[in-house]
Amino acid sequence: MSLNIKVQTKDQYVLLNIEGDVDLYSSPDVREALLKLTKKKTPTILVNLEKVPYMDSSGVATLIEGLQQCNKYQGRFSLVSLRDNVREVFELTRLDKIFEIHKDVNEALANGSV
Amino acid sequence: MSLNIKVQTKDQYVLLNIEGDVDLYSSPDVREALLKLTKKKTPTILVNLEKVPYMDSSGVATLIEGLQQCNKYQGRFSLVSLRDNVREVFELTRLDKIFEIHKDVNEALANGSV
Amino acid sequence: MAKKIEVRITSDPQMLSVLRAAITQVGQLAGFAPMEISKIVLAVDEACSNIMRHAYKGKKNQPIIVTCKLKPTKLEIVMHDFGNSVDVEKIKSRKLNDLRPGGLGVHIMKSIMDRVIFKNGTDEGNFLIMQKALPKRQ
Amino acid sequence: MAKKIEVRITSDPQMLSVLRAAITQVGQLAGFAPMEISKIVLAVDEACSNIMRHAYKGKKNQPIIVTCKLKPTKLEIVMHDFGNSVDVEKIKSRKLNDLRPGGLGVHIMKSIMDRVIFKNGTDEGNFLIMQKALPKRQ
Ligand SMILES: Nc1ncnc2c1ncn2[C@@H]1O[C@H](COP(=O)(O)OP(=O)(O)O)[C@@H](O)[C@H]1O
Ligand SMILES: Nc1ncnc2c1ncn2[C@@H]1O[C@H](COP(=O)(O)OP(=O)(O)O)[C@@H](O)[C@H]1O
Repeated sequence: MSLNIKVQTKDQYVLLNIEGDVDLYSSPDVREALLKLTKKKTPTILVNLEKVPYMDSSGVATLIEGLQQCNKYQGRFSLVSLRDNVREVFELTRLDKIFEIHKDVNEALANGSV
Repeated sequence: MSLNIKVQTKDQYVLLNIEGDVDLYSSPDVREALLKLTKKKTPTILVNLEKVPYMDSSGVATLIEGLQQCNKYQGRFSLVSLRDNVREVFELTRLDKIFEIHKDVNEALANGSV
Repeated sequence: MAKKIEVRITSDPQMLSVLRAAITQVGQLAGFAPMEISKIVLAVDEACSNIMRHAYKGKKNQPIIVTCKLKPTKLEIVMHDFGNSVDVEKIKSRKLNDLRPGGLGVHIMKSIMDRVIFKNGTDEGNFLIMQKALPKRQ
Repeated sequence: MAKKIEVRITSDPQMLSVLRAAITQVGQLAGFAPMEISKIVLAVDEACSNIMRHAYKGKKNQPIIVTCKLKPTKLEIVMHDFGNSVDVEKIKSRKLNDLRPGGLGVHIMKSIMDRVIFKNGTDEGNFLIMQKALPKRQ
């Protein structure tokens, strides 16, 4: 029912694993978890959306906020493992141009300045 | 949306593969497929419920009819690969005592007088 | 402060899949475990199928109103139709050892839900009230 | 002979999952492909979230009525609420290159549905009508 959020701290990055639908009801939980990381100026945040079957604009808005906070301290903020329909939300809003999006964690690590 | 029904004729048995929810809307399709087999006095009918996520009493009633037709010519009628919640419908109605139910085709073949 | 969700469909068997999807989510909101949810969905589907077959005798464009109320200690689901009203005494499940196709729906509903109450032939139509206690919170 | 399905929820964000499940099935009945269904679900979810946030300003126990009509050539979904009515002219999406959280919902709805019509402040409340042509039958 409610969202399951797990933070995994690795050597070179922090992985934020979200499990469940991100909508008007659940996005405040994502916001809280994200802002906790940006407050600590976490240098690299990878948001794992593998287990997110659904996201609406309130979820997207929350991620924009995370990205902006991260940009303030020149951190890296990347989305990984989006399902097709979640990716579509980013495409519909043309935010796929603004977010760094990778097909999985490995691609994010290979491509980024981690 | 609508049901997908495939009949596989093997050497020793006929496998009726049903895919989709079996309810008041779709059970007539199952009935038609089953009666086609019983009319031909198919000696061994295995009904594969592996891809049936849901069945209600109209589906169960249809299977009772198939079983009864099959009994008339001393054929064998067996249900295989039921999901837990579909199995539950048979238990709630105590029909698990009346049907031959196996966990998969192999178990049905090993245990039966095929 | 009960939460309330209402689904209004027509008496077309194609609509059952819509109802089941909604009830599945209601069961989740109520906090039931997956197997319990699928049983509650079954009970509602059986009740609705009976309205389609018996109260509306197969006519497809008649209204069925399903109201779900999430009360503090129980989930209540009320089915409301305006069809043929049968004497409540006559609505009963057959003996289970009488093997014939049919006569299973009422038995299923009663074995899944804590209470199943028919109020047929009122001025506003027929009502079927089903209640089930919410699972205990851990 | 349009098929009609109505879902009535309260303005509680928890209800969105129930609505999405029902709309998913409606999309299947209408014959849309999976990706199209998930976009239609998104459009309805956005419209409903906006009613919760803007028309009802976060109050959780206000009524929202979602009516789906399967017409011969199109799916029509009407959202009906009794909340605060905003001048239709003011309901518009922001420019997409203005990067800030928010202002995406109306843009999403309009890019998914063929028609999105706001009828706000009528005697019976606010209406939002969304239409999408059915996929061609093979
Ligand atoms: N909603 C209803 N309206 C009128 N009669 C009903 C309704 N539900 C059940 N009945 C009556 O109760 C009987 C038992 O119902 P049920 O156990 O579902 O088995 P079945 O419908 O297969 O006969 C039905 O045959 C019917 O006569
Ligand atoms: N149902 C509604 N009732 C009242 N105002 C609305 C409604 N939907 C949208 N609006 C107005 O239109 C604006 C744009 O909506 P939207 O694109 O969903 O972005 P957001 O809601 O994030 O601001 C909102 O900020 C609001 O002022």
